[in-house]
Amino acid sequence: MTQVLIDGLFLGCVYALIALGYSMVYGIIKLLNFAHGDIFMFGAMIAFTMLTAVPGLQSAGIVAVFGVLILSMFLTGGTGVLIEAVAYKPLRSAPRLSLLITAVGMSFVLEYGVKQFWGSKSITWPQWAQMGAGSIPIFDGTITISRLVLMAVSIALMVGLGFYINGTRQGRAMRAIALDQRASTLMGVDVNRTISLVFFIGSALAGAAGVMFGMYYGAIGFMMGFLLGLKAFTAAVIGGIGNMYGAMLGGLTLGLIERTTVYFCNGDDSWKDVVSFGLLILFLTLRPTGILGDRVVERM
Amino acid sequence: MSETPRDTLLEVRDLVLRFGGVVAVDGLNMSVHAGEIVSVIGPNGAGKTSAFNCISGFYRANSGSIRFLGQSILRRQPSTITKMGMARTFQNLRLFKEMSILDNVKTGAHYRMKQHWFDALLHTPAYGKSERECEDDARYWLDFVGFKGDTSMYVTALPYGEQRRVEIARALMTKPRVLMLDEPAAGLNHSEKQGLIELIRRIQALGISIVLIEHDMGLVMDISERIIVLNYGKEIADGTPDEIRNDPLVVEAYLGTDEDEEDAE
Amino acid sequence: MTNSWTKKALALCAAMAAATLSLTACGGSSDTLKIGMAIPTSGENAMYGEYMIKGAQLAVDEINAAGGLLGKQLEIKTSDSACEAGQATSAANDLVTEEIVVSMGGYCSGATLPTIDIFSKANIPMIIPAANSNSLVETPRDNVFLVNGVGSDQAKMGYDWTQKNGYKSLLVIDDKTDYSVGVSTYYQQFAKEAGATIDSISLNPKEKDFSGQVAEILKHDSFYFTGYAEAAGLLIKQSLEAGYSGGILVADGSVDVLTGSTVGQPKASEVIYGTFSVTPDMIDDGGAFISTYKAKFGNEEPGPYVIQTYDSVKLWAQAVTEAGSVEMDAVDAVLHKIEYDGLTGPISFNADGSRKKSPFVIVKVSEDNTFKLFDDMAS
Amino acid sequence: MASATIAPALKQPAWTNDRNVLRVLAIVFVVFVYVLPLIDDSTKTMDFMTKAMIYVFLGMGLNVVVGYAGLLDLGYIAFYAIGAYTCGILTQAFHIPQWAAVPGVVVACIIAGIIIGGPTLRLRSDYLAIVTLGFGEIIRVTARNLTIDAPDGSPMVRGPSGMANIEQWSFGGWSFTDGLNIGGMFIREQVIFYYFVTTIALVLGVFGISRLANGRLGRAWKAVRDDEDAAEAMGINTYTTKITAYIIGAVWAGLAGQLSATQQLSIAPTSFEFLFSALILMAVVIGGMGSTPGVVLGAMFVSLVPNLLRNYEWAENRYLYFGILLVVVMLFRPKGFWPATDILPWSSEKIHKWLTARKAAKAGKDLIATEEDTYE
Repeated sequence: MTQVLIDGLFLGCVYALIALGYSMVYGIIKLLNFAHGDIFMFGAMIAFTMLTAVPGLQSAGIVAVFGVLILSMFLTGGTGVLIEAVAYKPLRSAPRLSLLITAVGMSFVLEYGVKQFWGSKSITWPQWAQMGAGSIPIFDGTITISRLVLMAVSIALMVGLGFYINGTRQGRAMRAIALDQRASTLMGVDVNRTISLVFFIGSALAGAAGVMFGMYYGAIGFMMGFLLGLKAFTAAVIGGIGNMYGAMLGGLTLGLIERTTVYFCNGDDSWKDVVSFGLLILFLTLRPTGILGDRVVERM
Repeated sequence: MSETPRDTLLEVRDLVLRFGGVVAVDGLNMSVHAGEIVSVIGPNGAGKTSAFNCISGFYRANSGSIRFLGQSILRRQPSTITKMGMARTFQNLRLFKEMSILDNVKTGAHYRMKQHWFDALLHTPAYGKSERECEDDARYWLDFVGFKGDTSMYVTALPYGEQRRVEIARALMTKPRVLMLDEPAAGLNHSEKQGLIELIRRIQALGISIVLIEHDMGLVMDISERIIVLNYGKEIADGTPDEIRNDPLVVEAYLGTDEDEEDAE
Repeated sequence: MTNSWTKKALALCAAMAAATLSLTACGGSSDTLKIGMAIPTSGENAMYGEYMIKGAQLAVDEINAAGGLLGKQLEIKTSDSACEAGQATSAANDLVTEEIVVSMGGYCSGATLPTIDIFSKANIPMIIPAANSNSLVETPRDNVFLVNGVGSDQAKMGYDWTQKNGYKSLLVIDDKTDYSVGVSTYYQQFAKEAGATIDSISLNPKEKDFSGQVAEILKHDSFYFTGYAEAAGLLIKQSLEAGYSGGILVADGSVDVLTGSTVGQPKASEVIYGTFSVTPDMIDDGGAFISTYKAKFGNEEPGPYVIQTYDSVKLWAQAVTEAGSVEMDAVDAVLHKIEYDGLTGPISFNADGSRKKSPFVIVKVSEDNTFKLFDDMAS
Repeated sequence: MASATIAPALKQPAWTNDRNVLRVLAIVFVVFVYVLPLIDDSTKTMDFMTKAMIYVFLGMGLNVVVGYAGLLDLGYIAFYAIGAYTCGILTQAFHIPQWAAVPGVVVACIIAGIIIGGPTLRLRSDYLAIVTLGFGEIIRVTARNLTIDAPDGSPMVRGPSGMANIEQWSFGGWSFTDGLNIGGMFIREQVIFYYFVTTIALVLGVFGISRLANGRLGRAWKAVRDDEDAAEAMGINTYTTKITAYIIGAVWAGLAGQLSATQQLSIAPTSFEFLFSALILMAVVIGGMGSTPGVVLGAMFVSLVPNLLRNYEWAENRYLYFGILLVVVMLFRPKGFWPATDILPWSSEKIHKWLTARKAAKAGKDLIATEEDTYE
């Protein structure tokens, strides 16, 4: 049974990392960034290209892999900022509907743009860049070192983000904009720069999740962002959209729930997605602000 | 007029509304009688619009009672309250931007139109009749409020004053017994204000009682039969314009220390 | 005023009608015999579509070089089915309008099924090189012929292999696609008839994390995965990581370089077996075929279903020469009785159009991740 | 300034009145659509046009939800799937003709619309978008795993293989497959089906929905879309208005699903991906949200263009171009190609003025328009 928990926690970490991006972007400009799942996939693609294109990287082993992880986080972050500047900023005052539809358009552009360059077939992560397969037994389950390392990295990223948001000046600016954009401008907060910063951080985290996903599972494809993005959004909503710790909690909860459903249908995971989306609809109707989200009174 | 002038249509008892820690409305008591023009005044943040939104069903009051035509409307949907005969306009002019002026006003008649979706689909006689009636009604009220332009234009094409009149016409389309106007004079120039006063009088002549939230003292003193003054969510005065003009409490609430008279104009 | 307007509008329509009429008049029947192929050229399965076109092109070039068929040259017309029913019916109707005389397409069974009705109504015989789900031959039609072995033959071969290796508790995993569920149901049938214990689960090919399935695999001493290569690689890799050491068998959908490369060498070439129909390198004069293939398409290995499509074109050509015309009924009659010795072995058809004795063999992943012949289970 | 004889007011020629031009375009479109099979009834044209008409029907249904009521629905294809499966199951399990299955499809879609719309329509539009997306995925996964046997035991719904041999439309013994003989001309099944779908798409889809939109309900939808609070204050119960829009959208999609199931005579779960919900949404958005001619053109564009270019090399990544088109439209022309607020995407009056100005400039000599310059 512990194996199910370990698998759940690992999957939860991947969901949480992506969900953070959703929550941050939603918190600040109330936009559901449909393209966020695809930014996760884009991060994996960039890292893959770097790993295969740069000759001699193989010799550097693990150090190179983490170097590529950091670099692709920056590049994916940059892509996120670019997308925000090109597609979302001009529409900031437009009605909600057009902003959402642009996000759907951007997710198509990312998915089928990547398909154009990286092809439609599944791509195998270079062997040497995949984490070692050694494993440590815990109770009656086993956890491979690679999962342990990846979970440690994701938790470190999440905790780091927590300090950043609550501790630093830009963090405070982000929280201010989330509450009232116009008031923050009056207080001298450069709204555009901060929003770009939020997109940068959100996309960088999704990029990290993408690289880790490639490292562990060893296969990436142009469509992997769609389903995982949807699941990550479900996690963000369950935890409390707009709330950082909510995204983390939501991610872990969803990961565990999915793994336990599969365990109880003994391995048959055809109904797993139905359970996750059922959960999403349940939360959105009964408690739209999620577990940690505070009930916000909608003023006229 | 069916009701005697003194018949109370709307009665608010100890209304309390809280947003988290902030008490917006603190035990408000007020009433509106048939065919009467009542103004609600008070400094900014006195809770006028909050009370207004409570009465029209947009906010859920924490406690107290609101009775309209003898029924409690505390927990009712705004659309039900409108059907019962209480229409309202908005402080910052909320017309339907992507609809023509005529359609804007026609939506006012939505709840009383005898037209099902299959009537529209099959263009049955009922459809034709109800549309014609609704259109005539709309044109009547547009004419009533003095709108002369082309009604097929979009509302955004109109100057501010005209848009105000269309919003009032739209509210009148719902055949209200009580019409609540939220700062109708805001942003109007002097001549438009005179037109507004004359319009409000004509509306009252139809037997519709009017509740007015307004900052323009001149207009308030000129037109209201009764004035209720709010401060920090409580009513501190309720009487005729003359009583209010000299009530020390009101002067102090508005102007703070003792100022000379003409400031109050 | 308006009635003058309606007159003007109708005049405009008449003019437009005349214009388009002249356009379509120039169609006419050209002098080539057109072979239609409704196959995926977009989406995840685009690669398999391209392999099938190459196989057909090889056969067509050979026939044209030898003077064509009934005095006419052959020409291939393709239309994208994208493995989806809606697109497939559009592709079929597109090809019917192109006046094709035979349909040589069909990779995904789900997309091929609705095209059968369209081609039959247009009196066009269908020789399907790849799609092999039993639902294709369920409603009896005499113009449908499956060159690729039907699910039951492959499942039988898979079951024989498990018995040969003495595996006791069996597991079959499908990926909820039409073809893979077909093979899985037959596999379970053979196992139950023989009284063996067998469980069956499925996975979602879009998913990447199969820890649920791996937990089930660990409870069995062998598993047979009937889905496509993308999921096969991940499933095998994760079960090996979890310490699984039992038998690993994949169906022909996963017999692809991707399976081995995802699992990674040297592990892949030790443990992964597959059931597959014959490939060029397995047949005796295969070398010649492979060299002509490489000469034409650059030195890439001939992928899956190349020789099945090659055989289909050659088979059809022989049937047409025997029948003396491309007429559907004549060609069907010949095809039902035909005994053709193709690259994929002797080809003859049952009454319902499925292939009689379809040769499946056991293949194994080699060092370069391609599947090589391991055991033809002849013994 | 010397008083020059001012030309009598130039009488506007009839073609500059936008509403007339629109009426003419509508007549041209309807006549073209009905005359087409006489011109070219090849299987390719018939198939492409029938699919285009089904898309028009779907587009008009979604137009109610997105265009008029302003509710972003990203799982619209789910009702299309419910319509297809319901008609398939009803006709095969109870052996009833297709037309008898129509009420069943309508009821199934109403129930589905209420189940999904009910609890979620109180949410803000972006939550609703995600819930409908989730619902679409739930229906897709359920369709893939659904296995139902007919009462007589033979497999009917076979999970991933969907359903086969769906019954064609038949009215009292005569079915489309028998074809029709009119004045010596034999009309084959595909053409009859094309006329059948076109008539439904035009009558129920185009004219039906635009009539609904001009009636009382349509105004309520638009009011709710423009400003929910103001609509509520005008006595419009926004909740029931949104639910009605959602249910009408669902029923229209269900009927379109039945039409497409009877066109293909089989149903496969792979045709109900999120991609197709996005395609219909694109048709409405690119055409013009809330504008009937815009949605009709948008739907035809989204379904005909990929079909006509299906064999070109670069057609393979058409969805990349659709994605880019969507973003560009939202940035530069958010109201779409044919905005709902205009009668025509161009202003005939401006064209007329431009033409007269050019003509006058070319004439050059006499700036004062003389008598003969006035137009008929």
